[in-house]
Amino acid sequence: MFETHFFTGIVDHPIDLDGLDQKLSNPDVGSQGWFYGVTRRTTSGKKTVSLSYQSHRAMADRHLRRLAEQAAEQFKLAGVVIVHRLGDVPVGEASVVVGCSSAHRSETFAALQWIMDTLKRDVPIWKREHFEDGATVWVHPEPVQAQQADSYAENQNTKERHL
Amino acid sequence: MFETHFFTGIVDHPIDLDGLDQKLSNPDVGSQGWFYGVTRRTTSGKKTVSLSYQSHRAMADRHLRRLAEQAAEQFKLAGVVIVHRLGDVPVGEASVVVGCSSAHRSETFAALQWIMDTLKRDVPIWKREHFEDGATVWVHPEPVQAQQADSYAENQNTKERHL
Amino acid sequence: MKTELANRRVLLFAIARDLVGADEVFVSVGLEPSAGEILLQLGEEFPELRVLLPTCRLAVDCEYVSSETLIKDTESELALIPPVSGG
Amino acid sequence: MKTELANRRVLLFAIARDLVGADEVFVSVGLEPSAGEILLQLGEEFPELRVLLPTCRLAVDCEYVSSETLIKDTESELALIPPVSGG
Repeated sequence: MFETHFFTGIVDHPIDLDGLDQKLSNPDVGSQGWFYGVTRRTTSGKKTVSLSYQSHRAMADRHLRRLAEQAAEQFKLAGVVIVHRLGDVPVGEASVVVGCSSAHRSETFAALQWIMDTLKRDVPIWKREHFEDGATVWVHPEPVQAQQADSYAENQNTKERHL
Repeated sequence: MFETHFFTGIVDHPIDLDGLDQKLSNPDVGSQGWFYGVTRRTTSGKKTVSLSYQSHRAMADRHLRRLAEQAAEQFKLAGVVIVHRLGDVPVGEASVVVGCSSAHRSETFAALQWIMDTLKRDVPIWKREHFEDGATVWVHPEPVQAQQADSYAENQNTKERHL
Repeated sequence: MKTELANRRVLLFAIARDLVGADEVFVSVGLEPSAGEILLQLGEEFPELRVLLPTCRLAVDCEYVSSETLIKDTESELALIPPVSGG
Repeated sequence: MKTELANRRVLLFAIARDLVGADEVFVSVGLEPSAGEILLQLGEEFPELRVLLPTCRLAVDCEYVSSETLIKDTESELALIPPVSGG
Protein backbone atom coordinates (compact mmCIF):
# COMPACT_ATOMS: atom_id res chain seq x y z
CA MET A 1 0.00 0.00 0.00
CA PHE A 2 1.22 3.43 -0.81
CA GLU A 3 -0.54 6.52 0.37
CA THR A 4 0.35 9.97 -0.88
CA HIS A 5 -0.44 13.27 0.72
CA PHE A 6 -1.14 16.07 -1.77
CA PHE A 7 -1.36 19.76 -1.12
CA THR A 8 -1.59 22.11 -4.09
CA GLY A 9 -3.03 25.51 -4.64
CA ILE A 10 -2.96 29.06 -5.84
CA VAL A 11 -2.86 31.77 -3.18
CA ASP A 12 -3.20 35.57 -3.19
CA HIS A 13 -1.11 36.17 -0.08
CA PRO A 14 2.44 35.44 1.13
CA ILE A 15 3.13 31.71 1.17
CA ASP A 16 3.25 30.33 4.72
CA LEU A 17 6.48 28.32 4.61
CA ASP A 18 6.27 27.00 8.17
CA GLY A 19 2.75 25.78 7.65
CA LEU A 20 3.73 23.95 4.47
CA ASP A 21 6.57 22.20 6.26
CA GLN A 22 3.98 20.30 8.28
CA LYS A 23 2.32 18.99 5.13
CA LEU A 24 5.25 16.73 4.35
CA SER A 25 5.84 15.41 7.88
CA ASN A 26 5.67 11.67 7.70
CA PRO A 27 7.52 9.27 10.01
CA ASP A 28 7.85 6.70 7.25
CA VAL A 29 9.74 8.92 4.83
CA GLY A 30 13.45 9.65 5.01
CA SER A 31 13.98 12.28 2.39
CA GLN A 32 12.38 15.68 2.01
CA GLY A 33 13.23 18.37 -0.53
CA TRP A 34 11.98 21.91 -1.07
CA PHE A 35 12.32 24.44 -3.81
CA TYR A 36 11.47 28.14 -3.40
CA GLY A 37 11.28 30.50 -6.35
CA VAL A 38 11.91 33.98 -4.98
CA THR A 39 11.62 37.43 -6.56
CA ARG A 40 15.11 38.77 -7.00
CA ARG A 41 16.19 42.37 -7.01
CA THR A 42 18.22 42.54 -10.17
CA THR A 43 17.57 41.19 -13.62
CA SER A 44 20.24 41.93 -16.20
CA GLY A 45 21.21 45.17 -14.51
CA LYS A 46 17.75 46.64 -13.97
CA LYS A 47 16.39 46.85 -10.44
CA THR A 48 13.23 44.85 -9.92
CA VAL A 49 10.74 46.04 -7.30
CA SER A 50 8.30 43.18 -7.58
CA LEU A 51 6.94 40.53 -9.89
CA SER A 52 3.22 40.26 -10.37
CA TYR A 53 1.58 37.03 -11.40
CA GLN A 54 -1.65 36.47 -13.30
CA SER A 55 -3.24 33.11 -14.07
CA HIS A 56 -6.11 31.27 -15.62
CA ARG A 57 -6.97 30.28 -12.12
CA ALA A 58 -9.27 27.30 -12.57
CA MET A 59 -6.97 25.84 -15.18
CA ALA A 60 -3.84 26.52 -13.14
CA ASP A 61 -5.42 24.90 -10.07
CA ARG A 62 -6.28 21.81 -12.06
CA HIS A 63 -2.85 21.58 -13.66
CA LEU A 64 -1.00 21.99 -10.35
CA ARG A 65 -3.08 19.19 -8.89
CA ARG A 66 -2.37 16.98 -11.89
CA LEU A 67 1.34 17.80 -11.75
CA ALA A 68 1.40 16.64 -8.13
CA GLU A 69 -0.40 13.42 -8.97
CA GLN A 70 1.82 12.63 -11.92
CA ALA A 71 4.97 13.37 -9.93
CA ALA A 72 3.77 11.19 -7.05
CA GLU A 73 3.23 8.27 -9.38
CA GLN A 74 6.36 8.74 -11.46
CA PHE A 75 8.74 9.28 -8.52
CA LYS A 76 6.99 7.22 -5.81
CA LEU A 77 6.45 10.21 -3.56
CA ALA A 78 4.85 10.02 -0.13
CA GLY A 79 3.99 13.70 -0.18
CA VAL A 80 3.83 16.56 -2.67
CA VAL A 81 3.24 20.24 -2.04
CA ILE A 82 2.92 22.81 -4.84
CA VAL A 83 1.80 26.34 -4.05
CA HIS A 84 1.95 29.32 -6.40
CA ARG A 85 1.26 32.89 -5.35
CA LEU A 86 -0.55 35.40 -7.58
CA GLY A 87 -0.56 39.18 -7.62
CA ASP A 88 2.38 41.27 -6.46
CA VAL A 89 5.35 39.36 -5.03
CA PRO A 90 7.92 41.79 -3.59
CA VAL A 91 11.67 41.20 -3.77
CA GLY A 92 12.77 38.47 -1.36
CA GLU A 93 9.38 36.76 -1.17
CA ALA A 94 8.48 33.38 -2.66
CA SER A 95 6.26 33.11 -5.72
CA VAL A 96 6.35 29.32 -5.85
CA VAL A 97 7.08 26.60 -3.31
CA VAL A 98 7.43 22.94 -4.19
CA GLY A 99 8.05 20.18 -1.65
CA CYS A 100 8.48 16.44 -2.16
CA SER A 101 9.11 13.56 0.19
CA SER A 102 10.11 10.03 -0.62
CA ALA A 103 12.04 7.09 0.74
CA HIS A 104 15.21 8.01 -1.15
CA ARG A 105 16.77 11.31 -2.02
CA SER A 106 17.31 10.58 -5.71
CA GLU A 107 13.54 10.46 -6.19
CA THR A 108 13.03 13.61 -4.17
CA PHE A 109 15.51 15.56 -6.30
CA ALA A 110 14.23 14.18 -9.61
CA ALA A 111 10.64 15.00 -8.66
CA LEU A 112 11.45 18.59 -7.64
CA GLN A 113 13.14 19.24 -10.95
CA TRP A 114 10.45 17.58 -13.02
CA ILE A 115 7.71 19.53 -11.25
CA MET A 116 9.46 22.88 -11.73
CA ASP A 117 10.28 22.19 -15.39
CA THR A 118 6.74 21.08 -16.16
CA LEU A 119 5.14 23.90 -14.18
CA LYS A 120 7.16 26.46 -16.11
CA ARG A 121 6.16 24.88 -19.40
CA ASP A 122 2.47 24.10 -18.91
CA VAL A 123 0.77 25.77 -15.97
CA PRO A 124 -1.11 28.89 -17.16
CA ILE A 125 0.55 31.47 -14.94
CA TRP A 126 2.26 34.60 -16.26
CA LYS A 127 4.77 36.87 -14.65
CA ARG A 128 5.14 40.62 -15.12
CA GLU A 129 8.24 42.39 -13.92
CA HIS A 130 7.99 45.83 -12.28
CA PHE A 131 11.19 47.85 -12.36
CA GLU A 132 12.34 50.63 -10.07
CA ASP A 133 12.07 53.14 -12.95
CA GLY A 134 8.35 52.41 -13.29
CA ALA A 135 8.61 50.24 -16.41
CA THR A 136 6.81 46.91 -16.48
CA VAL A 137 7.24 44.01 -18.86
CA TRP A 138 5.73 40.56 -19.31
CA VAL A 139 8.62 38.25 -18.69
CA HIS A 140 9.74 36.58 -21.86
CA PRO A 141 9.03 32.93 -21.24
CA GLU A 142 11.06 29.87 -22.09
CA PRO A 143 11.25 29.32 -25.85
CA VAL A 144 8.01 27.82 -27.07
CA GLN A 145 8.38 24.37 -28.56
CA ALA A 146 8.44 24.29 -32.34
CA GLN A 147 5.44 21.98 -32.40
CA GLN A 148 3.27 24.47 -30.54
CA ALA A 149 4.44 27.43 -32.53
CA ASP A 150 3.71 25.56 -35.75
CA SER A 151 0.04 25.01 -35.16
CA TYR A 152 -0.93 28.60 -35.98
CA ALA A 153 1.43 28.90 -38.92
CA GLU A 154 0.18 25.59 -40.35
CA ASN A 155 -3.38 26.71 -40.19
CA GLN A 156 -2.50 29.94 -41.91
CA ASN A 157 -0.82 28.03 -44.72
CA THR A 158 -3.79 25.71 -45.04
CA LYS A 159 -6.07 28.69 -45.21
CA GLU A 160 -3.99 30.42 -47.82
CA ARG A 161 -4.03 27.33 -50.03
CA HIS A 162 -7.81 27.31 -49.73
CA LEU A 163 -8.23 30.89 -50.82
CA MET B 1 31.93 40.49 -7.49
CA PHE B 2 30.37 37.44 -6.00
CA GLU B 3 29.83 37.07 -2.31
CA THR B 4 28.79 33.80 -0.74
CA HIS B 5 27.24 33.23 2.64
CA PHE B 6 28.32 29.98 4.31
CA PHE B 7 26.82 28.32 7.34
CA THR B 8 27.99 24.83 8.25
CA GLY B 9 28.21 22.87 11.45
CA ILE B 10 27.69 19.85 13.60
CA VAL B 11 25.06 20.11 16.34
CA ASP B 12 24.01 17.94 19.28
CA HIS B 13 20.42 19.14 19.40
CA PRO B 14 17.41 19.26 17.10
CA ILE B 15 18.14 21.29 13.98
CA ASP B 16 16.36 24.65 14.00
CA LEU B 17 14.82 24.68 10.53
CA ASP B 18 13.23 28.13 10.81
CA GLY B 19 16.49 29.66 11.92
CA LEU B 20 18.35 28.14 9.00
CA ASP B 21 15.82 29.52 6.54
CA GLN B 22 17.07 33.00 7.40
CA LYS B 23 20.63 32.07 6.47
CA LEU B 24 19.76 31.86 2.78
CA SER B 25 17.65 35.02 2.57
CA ASN B 26 19.13 37.19 -0.10
CA PRO B 27 17.21 39.67 -2.25
CA ASP B 28 19.54 39.08 -5.20
CA VAL B 29 18.93 35.37 -5.49
CA GLY B 30 15.93 33.80 -7.19
CA SER B 31 16.27 30.14 -6.42
CA GLN B 32 16.48 28.37 -3.08
CA GLY B 33 16.52 24.63 -2.45
CA TRP B 34 16.54 22.56 0.72
CA PHE B 35 17.12 18.92 1.49
CA TYR B 36 16.22 17.30 4.81
CA GLY B 37 17.35 13.79 5.73
CA VAL B 38 14.88 12.51 8.29
CA THR B 39 14.90 9.38 10.49
CA ARG B 40 12.23 7.07 9.16
CA ARG B 41 10.24 4.54 11.11
CA THR B 42 10.65 1.47 9.00
CA THR B 43 13.69 -0.01 7.34
CA SER B 44 13.11 -3.22 5.40
CA GLY B 45 10.28 -4.29 7.68
CA LYS B 46 11.92 -3.61 11.06
CA LYS B 47 10.67 -0.71 13.17
CA THR B 48 13.28 1.93 13.82
CA VAL B 49 13.04 3.97 17.04
CA SER B 50 15.95 6.30 16.37
CA LEU B 51 19.21 6.68 14.56
CA SER B 52 22.25 7.75 16.50
CA TYR B 53 25.15 9.50 14.84
CA GLN B 54 28.80 9.54 15.83
CA SER B 55 31.55 11.53 14.14
CA HIS B 56 35.17 12.48 14.09
CA ARG B 57 33.97 15.91 14.99
CA ALA B 58 36.90 18.15 14.11
CA MET B 59 37.37 16.35 10.82
CA ALA B 60 33.64 16.37 10.02
CA ASP B 61 33.44 20.10 10.78
CA ARG B 62 36.34 20.80 8.46
CA HIS B 63 34.94 18.62 5.68
CA LEU B 64 31.46 20.15 5.86
CA ARG B 65 33.00 23.59 5.55
CA ARG B 66 35.08 22.51 2.58
CA LEU B 67 32.07 20.87 0.95
CA ALA B 68 30.20 24.16 1.19
CA GLU B 69 33.10 26.10 -0.28
CA GLN B 70 33.59 23.68 -3.15
CA ALA B 71 29.87 23.61 -3.92
CA ALA B 72 29.70 27.41 -3.87
CA GLU B 73 32.51 27.67 -6.38
CA GLN B 74 31.39 24.81 -8.61
CA PHE B 75 27.72 25.83 -8.78
CA LYS B 76 28.00 29.62 -8.34
CA LEU B 77 25.98 29.63 -5.15
CA ALA B 78 25.10 32.77 -3.24
CA GLY B 79 24.47 30.82 -0.05
CA VAL B 80 25.14 27.36 1.34
CA VAL B 81 23.94 25.79 4.58
CA ILE B 82 25.01 22.34 5.75
CA VAL B 83 24.12 21.17 9.26
CA HIS B 84 24.44 17.63 10.59
CA ARG B 85 23.08 16.49 13.93
CA LEU B 86 24.88 13.96 16.16
CA GLY B 87 23.62 11.66 18.91
CA ASP B 88 20.10 10.26 18.97
CA VAL B 89 17.77 11.45 16.21
CA PRO B 90 14.23 10.17 16.85
CA VAL B 91 11.86 9.12 14.07
CA GLY B 92 10.53 12.12 12.16
CA GLU B 93 13.42 14.45 13.04
CA ALA B 94 16.12 15.70 10.69
CA SER B 95 19.67 14.39 10.90
CA VAL B 96 20.96 16.53 8.07
CA VAL B 97 19.81 19.75 6.43
CA VAL B 98 21.35 21.21 3.29
CA GLY B 99 20.29 24.47 1.70
CA CYS B 100 21.56 26.22 -1.44
CA SER B 101 20.65 29.43 -3.18
CA SER B 102 21.64 30.63 -6.62
CA ALA B 103 20.41 32.72 -9.51
CA HIS B 104 19.00 29.73 -11.39
CA ARG B 105 17.30 26.59 -10.22
CA SER B 106 19.42 24.16 -12.25
CA GLU B 107 22.45 25.17 -10.16
CA THR B 108 20.51 24.92 -6.92
CA PHE B 109 19.40 21.38 -7.70
CA ALA B 110 22.79 20.23 -8.95
CA ALA B 111 24.49 21.64 -5.85
CA LEU B 112 22.08 19.96 -3.43
CA GLN B 113 22.68 16.59 -5.03
CA TRP B 114 26.43 16.99 -5.22
CA ILE B 115 26.63 18.03 -1.57
CA MET B 116 24.55 15.09 -0.37
CA ASP B 117 26.44 12.58 -2.52
CA THR B 118 29.82 13.88 -1.38
CA LEU B 119 28.78 14.18 2.26
CA LYS B 120 27.66 10.54 2.28
CA ARG B 121 30.92 9.43 0.73
CA ASP B 122 33.52 11.51 2.58
CA VAL B 123 32.36 13.21 5.76
CA PRO B 124 33.36 11.12 8.81
CA ILE B 125 29.95 10.60 10.35
CA TRP B 126 28.47 7.20 11.16
CA LYS B 127 24.90 6.16 11.76
CA ARG B 128 23.66 3.45 14.09
CA GLU B 129 20.12 2.20 13.84
CA HIS B 130 18.13 1.42 17.00
CA PHE B 131 15.20 -0.95 16.48
CA GLU B 132 12.05 -1.36 18.50
CA ASP B 133 13.15 -4.83 19.59
CA GLY B 134 16.26 -3.39 21.24
CA ALA B 135 18.71 -4.43 18.53
CA THR B 136 21.18 -1.89 17.20
CA VAL B 137 23.30 -2.01 14.08
CA TRP B 138 25.82 0.24 12.38
CA VAL B 139 24.16 1.11 9.11
CA HIS B 140 25.88 -0.55 6.23
CA PRO B 141 27.22 2.34 4.23
CA GLU B 142 27.32 2.89 0.50
CA PRO B 143 29.66 0.44 -1.21
CA VAL B 144 33.22 1.57 -0.69
CA GLN B 145 35.00 2.45 -3.91
CA ALA B 146 37.32 -0.22 -5.22
CA GLN B 147 40.25 2.16 -5.06
CA GLN B 148 39.81 2.76 -1.34
CA ALA B 149 39.23 -0.89 -0.54
CA ASP B 150 42.36 -1.81 -2.45
CA SER B 151 44.82 0.14 -0.36
CA TYR B 152 44.80 -2.30 2.55
CA ALA B 153 44.80 -5.40 0.33
CA GLU B 154 47.70 -4.01 -1.70
CA ASN B 155 49.75 -3.41 1.36
CA GLN B 156 49.11 -6.92 2.56
CA ASN B 157 50.30 -8.30 -0.75
CA THR B 158 53.41 -6.15 -0.64
CA LYS B 159 54.13 -7.32 2.86
CA GLU B 160 53.68 -10.95 1.98
CA ARG B 161 56.10 -10.62 -0.90
CA HIS B 162 58.62 -9.13 1.50
CA LEU B 163 58.40 -11.97 4.03
CA MET C 1 -24.68 26.67 -49.39
CA LYS C 2 -24.63 29.07 -46.50
CA THR C 3 -22.32 28.36 -43.56
CA GLU C 4 -23.94 28.88 -40.18
CA LEU C 5 -21.77 31.03 -37.92
CA ALA C 6 -21.70 31.56 -34.16
CA ASN C 7 -19.93 33.97 -31.88
CA ARG C 8 -17.55 32.14 -29.52
CA ARG C 9 -16.12 33.78 -26.46
CA VAL C 10 -12.36 33.44 -25.92
CA LEU C 11 -10.67 34.38 -22.63
CA LEU C 12 -7.47 36.40 -22.87
CA PHE C 13 -4.57 36.52 -20.43
CA ALA C 14 -1.35 38.36 -19.77
CA ILE C 15 0.20 39.93 -22.86
CA ALA C 16 -2.73 38.91 -25.08
CA ARG C 17 -5.08 40.72 -22.72
CA ASP C 18 -2.86 43.83 -22.84
CA LEU C 19 -2.57 43.78 -26.64
CA VAL C 20 -6.34 43.67 -27.13
CA GLY C 21 -7.23 45.70 -24.05
CA ALA C 22 -9.90 43.24 -22.93
CA ASP C 23 -10.01 40.07 -20.87
CA GLU C 24 -12.31 38.33 -23.34
CA VAL C 25 -13.24 38.66 -27.01
CA PHE C 26 -15.78 37.09 -29.35
CA VAL C 27 -14.90 35.54 -32.71
CA SER C 28 -17.25 34.48 -35.43
CA VAL C 29 -16.70 30.84 -36.43
CA GLY C 30 -18.62 27.80 -37.69
CA LEU C 31 -20.76 25.70 -35.36
CA GLU C 32 -18.13 23.06 -34.67
CA PRO C 33 -14.87 24.92 -35.17
CA SER C 34 -11.47 23.37 -34.70
CA ALA C 35 -9.08 24.95 -32.22
CA GLY C 36 -6.94 25.99 -35.18
CA GLU C 37 -9.89 27.84 -36.72
CA ILE C 38 -10.43 29.75 -33.49
CA LEU C 39 -6.78 30.81 -33.47
CA LEU C 40 -6.96 31.86 -37.12
CA GLN C 41 -10.10 33.85 -36.59
CA LEU C 42 -8.55 35.61 -33.59
CA GLY C 43 -5.80 36.76 -35.95
CA GLU C 44 -8.35 37.93 -38.52
CA GLU C 45 -10.45 39.92 -36.10
CA PHE C 46 -7.66 41.11 -33.81
CA PRO C 47 -4.61 41.87 -35.95
CA GLU C 48 -2.76 43.07 -32.84
CA LEU C 49 -2.63 39.41 -31.73
CA ARG C 50 -1.03 38.10 -34.91
CA VAL C 51 2.59 38.33 -33.84
CA LEU C 52 1.74 36.49 -30.63
CA LEU C 53 -0.57 33.77 -31.95
CA PRO C 54 2.13 31.46 -33.38
CA THR C 55 3.37 30.94 -29.81
CA CYS C 56 -0.06 30.43 -28.23
CA ARG C 57 -2.05 27.33 -27.34
CA LEU C 58 -5.81 27.09 -27.05
CA ALA C 59 -7.36 25.60 -23.94
CA VAL C 60 -10.87 24.15 -24.00
CA ASP C 61 -12.48 23.68 -20.60
CA CYS C 62 -9.09 24.07 -18.89
CA GLU C 63 -7.28 21.54 -21.09
CA TYR C 64 -4.82 22.20 -23.89
CA VAL C 65 -6.01 20.94 -27.25
CA SER C 66 -4.27 20.42 -30.58
CA SER C 67 -5.26 22.59 -33.51
CA GLU C 68 -7.32 19.80 -35.15
CA THR C 69 -9.50 19.28 -32.09
CA LEU C 70 -13.14 20.10 -32.83
CA ILE C 71 -15.03 22.14 -30.28
CA LYS C 72 -18.46 20.51 -30.22
CA ASP C 73 -19.95 21.84 -27.00
CA THR C 74 -21.16 25.41 -27.43
CA GLU C 75 -20.85 25.84 -23.65
CA SER C 76 -17.15 24.99 -23.59
CA GLU C 77 -14.87 27.67 -22.20
CA LEU C 78 -12.18 28.73 -24.67
CA ALA C 79 -8.97 30.36 -23.49
CA LEU C 80 -6.03 31.71 -25.45
CA ILE C 81 -2.88 30.70 -23.57
CA PRO C 82 0.27 32.68 -24.41
CA PRO C 83 3.61 31.11 -23.45
CA VAL C 84 3.47 30.71 -19.68
CA SER C 85 6.06 32.13 -17.29
CA GLY C 86 5.12 30.95 -13.83
CA GLY C 87 7.60 29.92 -11.19
CA MET D 1 70.71 -3.02 11.56
CA LYS D 2 68.08 -2.43 14.16
CA THR D 3 64.87 -0.64 13.21
CA GLU D 4 63.76 2.04 15.63
CA LEU D 5 60.08 1.68 16.59
CA ALA D 6 57.55 4.06 18.11
CA ASN D 7 54.05 3.70 19.46
CA ARG D 8 51.55 5.70 17.43
CA ARG D 9 48.09 6.48 18.69
CA VAL D 10 45.20 5.81 16.30
CA LEU D 11 41.66 7.08 16.97
CA LEU D 12 38.83 4.60 16.37
CA PHE D 13 35.24 5.33 15.43
CA ALA D 14 31.90 3.61 14.99
CA ILE D 15 32.15 -0.08 14.21
CA ALA D 16 35.96 -0.10 14.58
CA ARG D 17 35.55 1.30 18.09
CA ASP D 18 33.00 -1.39 18.91
CA LEU D 19 35.13 -4.21 17.50
CA VAL D 20 38.15 -3.24 19.59
CA GLY D 21 36.23 -1.94 22.59
CA ALA D 22 38.27 1.27 22.79
CA ASP D 23 38.17 4.70 21.21
CA GLU D 24 41.91 4.71 20.60
CA VAL D 25 44.70 2.18 20.27
CA PHE D 26 48.49 2.26 19.96
CA VAL D 27 50.43 0.47 17.26
CA SER D 28 54.16 -0.10 17.09
CA VAL D 29 55.61 1.17 13.81
CA GLY D 30 58.79 2.72 12.39
CA LEU D 31 59.62 6.40 12.92
CA GLU D 32 58.22 7.61 9.61
CA PRO D 33 55.58 5.03 8.79
CA SER D 34 53.39 5.17 5.71
CA ALA D 35 49.63 5.22 6.16
CA GLY D 36 49.56 1.72 4.67
CA GLU D 37 51.95 0.48 7.34
CA ILE D 38 49.71 1.89 10.06
CA LEU D 39 46.74 0.03 8.59
CA LEU D 40 48.74 -3.19 8.31
CA GLN D 41 50.00 -2.95 11.86
CA LEU D 42 46.43 -2.34 13.10
CA GLY D 43 45.52 -5.65 11.50
CA GLU D 44 48.53 -7.37 13.11
CA GLU D 45 47.87 -6.14 16.61
CA PHE D 46 44.05 -6.10 16.47
CA PRO D 47 42.94 -9.13 14.47
CA GLU D 48 39.30 -8.21 15.17
CA LEU D 49 39.78 -5.26 12.78
CA ARG D 50 41.04 -7.34 9.87
CA VAL D 51 37.72 -7.90 8.14
CA LEU D 52 36.98 -4.17 8.34
CA LEU D 53 40.37 -2.72 7.36
CA PRO D 54 40.10 -3.27 3.59
CA THR D 55 37.20 -0.79 3.57
CA CYS D 56 38.88 1.80 5.82
CA ARG D 57 40.79 4.97 5.08
CA LEU D 58 43.39 6.60 7.30
CA ALA D 59 43.09 10.28 8.17
CA VAL D 60 46.14 12.28 9.26
CA ASP D 61 45.35 15.57 10.98
CA CYS D 62 41.77 15.43 9.70
CA GLU D 63 42.68 14.75 6.06
CA TYR D 64 42.42 11.49 4.15
CA VAL D 65 45.76 10.20 2.91
CA SER D 66 46.73 7.52 0.42
CA SER D 67 48.49 4.41 1.70
CA GLU D 68 51.91 5.59 0.43
CA THR D 69 51.76 8.86 2.38
CA LEU D 70 54.54 9.05 4.97
CA ILE D 71 53.63 10.31 8.42
CA LYS D 72 56.59 12.49 9.37
CA ASP D 73 55.24 14.52 12.25
CA THR D 74 55.12 12.46 15.43
CA GLU D 75 52.46 14.84 16.74
CA SER D 76 50.08 14.18 13.86
CA GLU D 77 46.68 12.82 14.82
CA LEU D 78 45.92 9.48 13.17
CA ALA D 79 42.33 8.27 12.74
CA LEU D 80 40.97 5.07 11.28
CA ILE D 81 37.93 5.98 9.20
CA PRO D 82 35.53 3.11 8.43
CA PRO D 83 33.10 3.63 5.54
CA VAL D 84 31.03 6.64 6.51
CA SER D 85 27.22 6.65 6.70
CA GLY D 86 26.16 10.19 7.53
CA GLY D 87 23.15 11.89 6.06
